[in-house]
Amino acid sequence: MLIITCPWCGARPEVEFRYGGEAHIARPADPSALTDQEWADFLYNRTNPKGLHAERWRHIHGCGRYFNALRDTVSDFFVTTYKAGEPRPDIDASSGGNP
Amino acid sequence: MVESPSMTLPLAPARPLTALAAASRDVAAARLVALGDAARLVFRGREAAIGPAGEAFGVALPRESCRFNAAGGRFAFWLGPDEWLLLAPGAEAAPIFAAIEAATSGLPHSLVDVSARSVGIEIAGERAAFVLNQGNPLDLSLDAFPVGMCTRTVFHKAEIVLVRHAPDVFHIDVWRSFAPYVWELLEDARRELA
Amino acid sequence: MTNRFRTASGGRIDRAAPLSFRFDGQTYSGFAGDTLASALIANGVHLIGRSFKYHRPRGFLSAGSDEPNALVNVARDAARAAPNLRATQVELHEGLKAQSQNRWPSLSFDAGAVNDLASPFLPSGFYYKTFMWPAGAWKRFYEPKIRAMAGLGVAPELPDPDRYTQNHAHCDVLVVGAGPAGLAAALAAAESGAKVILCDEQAELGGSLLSEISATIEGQKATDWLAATLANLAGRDNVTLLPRTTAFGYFPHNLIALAERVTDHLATPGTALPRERLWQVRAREVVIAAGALERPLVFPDNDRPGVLLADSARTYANRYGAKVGERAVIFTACDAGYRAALDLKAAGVTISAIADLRAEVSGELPARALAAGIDVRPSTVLVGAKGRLRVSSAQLAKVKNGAVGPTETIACDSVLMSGGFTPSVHLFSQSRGKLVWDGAAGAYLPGTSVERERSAGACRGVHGLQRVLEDGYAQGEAAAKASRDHASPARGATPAPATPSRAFAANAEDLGSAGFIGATPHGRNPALAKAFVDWQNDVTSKDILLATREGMRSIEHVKRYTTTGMATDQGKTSNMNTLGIVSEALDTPVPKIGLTTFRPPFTPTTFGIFAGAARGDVFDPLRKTAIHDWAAEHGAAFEDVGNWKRAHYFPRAGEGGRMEDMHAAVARECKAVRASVGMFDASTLGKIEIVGPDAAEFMNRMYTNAWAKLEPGRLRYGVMLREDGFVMDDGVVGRMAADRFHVTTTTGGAPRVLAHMEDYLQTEWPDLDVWLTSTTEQWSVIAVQGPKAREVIAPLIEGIDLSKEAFPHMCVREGTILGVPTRLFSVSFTGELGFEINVPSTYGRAVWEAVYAAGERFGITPYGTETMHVLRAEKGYIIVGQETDGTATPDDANLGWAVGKAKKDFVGKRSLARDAMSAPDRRQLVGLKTTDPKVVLEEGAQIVADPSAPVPVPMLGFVTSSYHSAVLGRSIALAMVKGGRARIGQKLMVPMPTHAIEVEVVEPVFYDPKGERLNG
Amino acid sequence: MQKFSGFELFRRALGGHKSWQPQWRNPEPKAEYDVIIVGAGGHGLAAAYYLAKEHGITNVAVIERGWLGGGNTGRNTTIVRSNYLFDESAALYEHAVKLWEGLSQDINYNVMYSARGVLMLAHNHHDEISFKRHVHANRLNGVDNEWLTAEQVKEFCPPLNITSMRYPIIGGALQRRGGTARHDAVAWGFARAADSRGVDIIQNCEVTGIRRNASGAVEGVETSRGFIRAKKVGVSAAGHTSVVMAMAGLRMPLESYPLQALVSEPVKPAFPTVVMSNTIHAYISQSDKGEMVIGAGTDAYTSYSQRGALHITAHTLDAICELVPQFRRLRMLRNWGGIVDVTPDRSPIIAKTPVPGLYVNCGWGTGGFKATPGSGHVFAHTIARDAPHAINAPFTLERFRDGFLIDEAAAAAVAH
Repeated sequence: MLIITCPWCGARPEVEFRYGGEAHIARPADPSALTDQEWADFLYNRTNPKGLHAERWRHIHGCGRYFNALRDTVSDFFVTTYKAGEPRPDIDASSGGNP
Repeated sequence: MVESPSMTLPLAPARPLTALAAASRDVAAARLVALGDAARLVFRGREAAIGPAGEAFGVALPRESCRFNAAGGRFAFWLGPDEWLLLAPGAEAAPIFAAIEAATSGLPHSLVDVSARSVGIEIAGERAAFVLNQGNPLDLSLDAFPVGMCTRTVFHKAEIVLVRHAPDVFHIDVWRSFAPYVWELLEDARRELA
Repeated sequence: MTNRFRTASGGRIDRAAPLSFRFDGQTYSGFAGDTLASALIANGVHLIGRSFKYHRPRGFLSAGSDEPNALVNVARDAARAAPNLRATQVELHEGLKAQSQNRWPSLSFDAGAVNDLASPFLPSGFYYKTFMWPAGAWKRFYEPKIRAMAGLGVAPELPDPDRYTQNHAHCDVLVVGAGPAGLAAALAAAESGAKVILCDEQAELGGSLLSEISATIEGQKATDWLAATLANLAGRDNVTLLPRTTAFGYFPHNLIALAERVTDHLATPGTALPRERLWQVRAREVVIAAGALERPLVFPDNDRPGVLLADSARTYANRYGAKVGERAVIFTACDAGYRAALDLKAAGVTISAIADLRAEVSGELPARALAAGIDVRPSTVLVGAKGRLRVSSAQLAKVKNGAVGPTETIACDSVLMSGGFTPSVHLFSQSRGKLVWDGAAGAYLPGTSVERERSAGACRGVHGLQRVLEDGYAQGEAAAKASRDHASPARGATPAPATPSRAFAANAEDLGSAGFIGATPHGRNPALAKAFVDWQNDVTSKDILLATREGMRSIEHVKRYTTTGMATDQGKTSNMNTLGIVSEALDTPVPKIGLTTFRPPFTPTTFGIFAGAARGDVFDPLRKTAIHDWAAEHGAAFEDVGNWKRAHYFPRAGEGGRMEDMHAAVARECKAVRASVGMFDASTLGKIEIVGPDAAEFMNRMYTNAWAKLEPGRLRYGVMLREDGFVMDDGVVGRMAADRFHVTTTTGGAPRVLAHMEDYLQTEWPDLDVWLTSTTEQWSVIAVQGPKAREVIAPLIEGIDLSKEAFPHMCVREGTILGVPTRLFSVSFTGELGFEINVPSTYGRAVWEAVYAAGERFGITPYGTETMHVLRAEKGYIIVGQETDGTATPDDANLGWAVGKAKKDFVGKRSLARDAMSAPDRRQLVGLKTTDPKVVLEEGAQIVADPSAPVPVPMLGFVTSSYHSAVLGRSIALAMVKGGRARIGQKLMVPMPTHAIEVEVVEPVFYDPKGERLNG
Repeated sequence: MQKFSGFELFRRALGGHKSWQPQWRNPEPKAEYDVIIVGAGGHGLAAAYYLAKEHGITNVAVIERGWLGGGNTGRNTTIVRSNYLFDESAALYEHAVKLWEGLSQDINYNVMYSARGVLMLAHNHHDEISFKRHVHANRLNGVDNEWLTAEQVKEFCPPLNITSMRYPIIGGALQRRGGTARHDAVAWGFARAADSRGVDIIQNCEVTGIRRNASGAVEGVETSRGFIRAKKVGVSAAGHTSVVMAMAGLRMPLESYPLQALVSEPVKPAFPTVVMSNTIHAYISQSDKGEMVIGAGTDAYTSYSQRGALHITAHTLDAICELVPQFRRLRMLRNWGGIVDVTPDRSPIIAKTPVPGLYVNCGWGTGGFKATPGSGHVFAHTIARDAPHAINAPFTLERFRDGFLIDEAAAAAVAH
């Protein structure tokens, strides 16, 4: 059970959260303008990196907020968490596991 | 507890924990009490509405995460950055609802009466935290979960709102259909206590 | 019986508290403080089990949790039988009953031992090479034989009546292991004010100190220091001591799982306490002080009962006052053999000889052995041992330049061996720390930490009591400091301290790090000698050599091919020797071979503690509506729908007092609704209150329908799609005010829909001024349906004009019912005039009863979900999840009308534009009528054009819902059929295993197709 | 290849088993191969075997980062069945089951295919309709599967608790030809059989890049042991597929999740079949060694850590103890995790890719073991002919663009 630092509630156990998949995949403003391939990229294609992953979590059994996290998918350690709408922090995995 | 507003109606209210509470064993180290009816409102809103809503309710809405304010027997629990649970034990929801709506008219917000959605349970005694920790993974030491803290969290497979009123006094607010499940598991956790 | 092999005095057993116990039906006696193993040894019993494959007689190998042989079944009663318990860990209590395993008919005469004779033909992996002919014989013949042979104990056959609980705990410093290092660590952390948990798998805290008779610490006897230290720790509020508690798993972010055995050691445990407790400890810092495990030596016949680890024999003597025999031969590669020899000699055991693998024997312990007159033989190996059920002699031989000389046989009743000590790095490895090979220590040691953890003492290669204590203290102090510096355990580790912070005066023998890894030379015909590496799984050094010969070069391949290290001790005694043998065979240094992964649990862990209290009615939340109890009191049968129990139907006593079956009850209920009026508890429907100035805009984006023009006071049926264009949920939505919607969802879909909405609102459209609040449990929903519905409720309602004109179909009004505030919907899922009365749940039952009373004069009939399903199917109303299956578009489900074509966008719209979504052969919702009206199709049955077509038979679709309609007097069905709407009027077939049923494709509305009854 | 048989075993026993040769070689990589398979799991080794056997392509290397069979092949719970709903899936998995049935003899390695039955439990009406839909569709597709009443479930698997539980069992779907196989033997057997036909299995060799020529076609792979040339590269890398495909510049419709499994201590035969419950999320069978082999769904978040959370294991075991309450006193012996690559529709991708010469076999999610021989067989066909076999033709990458999904999960798992 991971410890996840909710930007509002602080460090809380994983069972209070719901994973939300890869972050920073904004819904296109005008989906009808997209080709099928572009739409499929949005719907289905994922980076799925081995290493640092920007991902969404929701503190569903807490404050209810969606937020984003940078997590190393090899160690499962979080590098940082940040509020939805904020840009991905410019750090890499080697900066260590200190949120 | 407090007199129920139901007494003014011709119909009898029914609550999910009545039978379980009646059959419950008294354990001094972790007493269990089914709390009485209360007005419960969920307030959500943009910044401008927050102050007036608290004023109308009579309790300022706390801005600090996971904390509650109390005044005049009423409570405002922070549940999220734009979400508060307003609790007025023994009160009717309708006049409170009207008062807050009047105070926040024209300001973007949402107010919903959820008085019947959940029920309250008090668990009190020196082993209360031990009993809660059998189904709840939070650190319930006073450093990590001080008096005055409240939060949504889990108890086994149910969602609850957990509140600490005193070092040995916790309240749980739980949706009514989950209440027997939570109660029975609290009872199970108390079995080893004298 | 007498304890013939008890020492005269000493040990930590309570000689004033004799206990009686049974093993394999025979009664023995022991003392409080004994384990089953020590008590049996005191009674001279060494034959304790049979091995897995060859059924060889086996005795005790160790005195701890690494024991591979001494597995027994312990049963308080028939329902409380636990197989495979280690006798070395089973605490004796009065009346304990234990049985040996894996033998028939008896432990001393076991028919399965024929395998031992056949062992030349059963090398590792033999089963991969044979049993292949004839094809099919594996399943019918060979596998059942092998399965019957395999397995050790017998699984319990009755449900376990005992309770298991779970506890979440937090601390600053968790110390795993209460030997000298762990005690010192706990002491240091506790003294600095940290909140400490100290756990140890044994019944008593103290670890190796419990076996000390001569060591001193701070001028006291080690055991006295132990008692004082434990008293010190126990007296502190900030310390929790957990004996009988195994740290079995290290999970991410410093979550350590502990298994506490609460009652197994009690003669009469009572019912208040759980049998075992799972502790999930979130520690800011962890100190692993797990000690080291003694390694066996791999020599021929090393599995005879009576051959055991030297330090374990010392523990039996010193701690339990039990002598492993009268005459012992010792085979050692380190000083542990000498220490054991001296202590056993002091206990009255004759030490016939010490064979030392090393050529150079020097140091204090060997010197004391020589001084004590013990026959010490350097450069000597054991090349065999005799004695089938108990060792009777050992064969010794000199080794010179690798050559084994002539053998000498020495009579004995026990052989003690020591290959040195392997640091117990299991938990460190589980924490994902990298192990580093230390050539000097001849061991893998903890390298860089990943978690906030540090090792202390023997488990990181520190030896010598004084250094171990000092290391433990330093690590404990550093852990406490680190726990103050960092708030969250979800971060990486800080380095271990280099220098001790406190000096301990301790006097004890230092065994150093000497030892041997691999198989010792024996010079015998390798085909005939069996030198065991993994006792329980019967893996010999030959098997490992065979694996390497067959190309298994990775240690994982060797392990899996031979099964070495895969027994219930998970390689605690075998892993290092396997590595040594592979290293030699491949002529590759040990660190190049690699290491198998250490996986949780450290020792086998009871399923019950993982399940905890989750069983029966509290396995999952059992949700009941406010009206549930009324339904139960009125005889309802219930069905599970998600977490909810819903009234399925209400059987009544029919003629002759017989209860109706479901079909009779449902037929009656359906007719009542169509003819007069029925009532239904719809409270489980999900409800969401959507409030805010942008509520309508949000609805527009989330649902396929258009909402802007829906007037307050009106209802609309809404359809929600996933972004991939498939139907996700549906429900009736009421507009309560310009900025307030009362949304309903399916019963099972409620949490999913709310989460889906929150996702879009929070992450895609945070600018919208709208908020979502679940009101599922706020409202009880009482559906009153049927031509008399209005007449039933009219007398109860105040503040709402119920006239047809003022309150037509699909409207919502607020008023009161018997004084209770209500949101009254004019809505129908039956096709009849209908209302849904929403009242606060607290009054759900009272209002239900009032409506029931008011409806009595119309014969109002409560009905359940089955009748609801029939009635809606007669009208062709779909149920999401039954007609749709996650692959249906709105058009597939005849809901094209609900899609706002003019809307520029809504969730799922773009996906509907893909080719596949408008393919001509998509399955579409249709009705089916069987040619024979009495035949009710099976739900899930497939639909074909030609049932006699060869396999694979082309399928056109399937039956989604099928019922007998009492009102129509015939069967009806809904189905999804390829190009279904164009097939209306066609005859198709529904093939069953024995016959095919002819059906006609029809419009999916069977009753009142014009909808005239909706308005009453 | 030395023949494996009871006679050979007997004969060589007389020589102390000294004359057994390595089951596969440990070759140095050649400079060039006709085909390189990335990943020496069951699927990759099977593809290499069938390339050699069925298509005569023997200049093949299987390149493996670690040791062969060390990924999901050696970590799964070994369930084999083919009672899938959709025609496309049924054809694919049934193809595999037919190969399983003769596999030991075909590759001369006892893979212990044990058709002891796979029983899927229904706990509610929704399960019942769903399973019956499967049963009917399977029958018409020539796949065995039958509906059992609750009483028949109990009769077929007596240890099961069917009544005194939170979600009583109301019936089940049984595929009698389903069962289990010995996972390591599958990897080793295919490795040995492929090796004997000339395939080089190169272990401890990590692919670090995919080299493409000016026109974009594959030229070979960069590895930790140097560049290896090949005009055709088949990626069969399971949880690491996204990582390998990214080397060719492709973003995949995949996410990699931890999947946990566990075994109990071995006990005498006490559980006769394979039982799965999707409703309470657990499955269980007993290995030939006597261990109860238990698994459940994936953990919640993507990860390459090869381990999962304690609470997931706890929920798996609370479900098992609910189904078989007498097993509460059994003990967990070993708990481990794998990395499973999951597609949006929970069906695999076995296909050509937009990169000429690059082929991919992935997305098996939690159920790839059962398909091992069939998957390898059609993947070999796809590589050899540069065109899919009829059986894997629907399992393209393009289906996600065009919407022709094969959504087994949606069809089975939507509750109402």
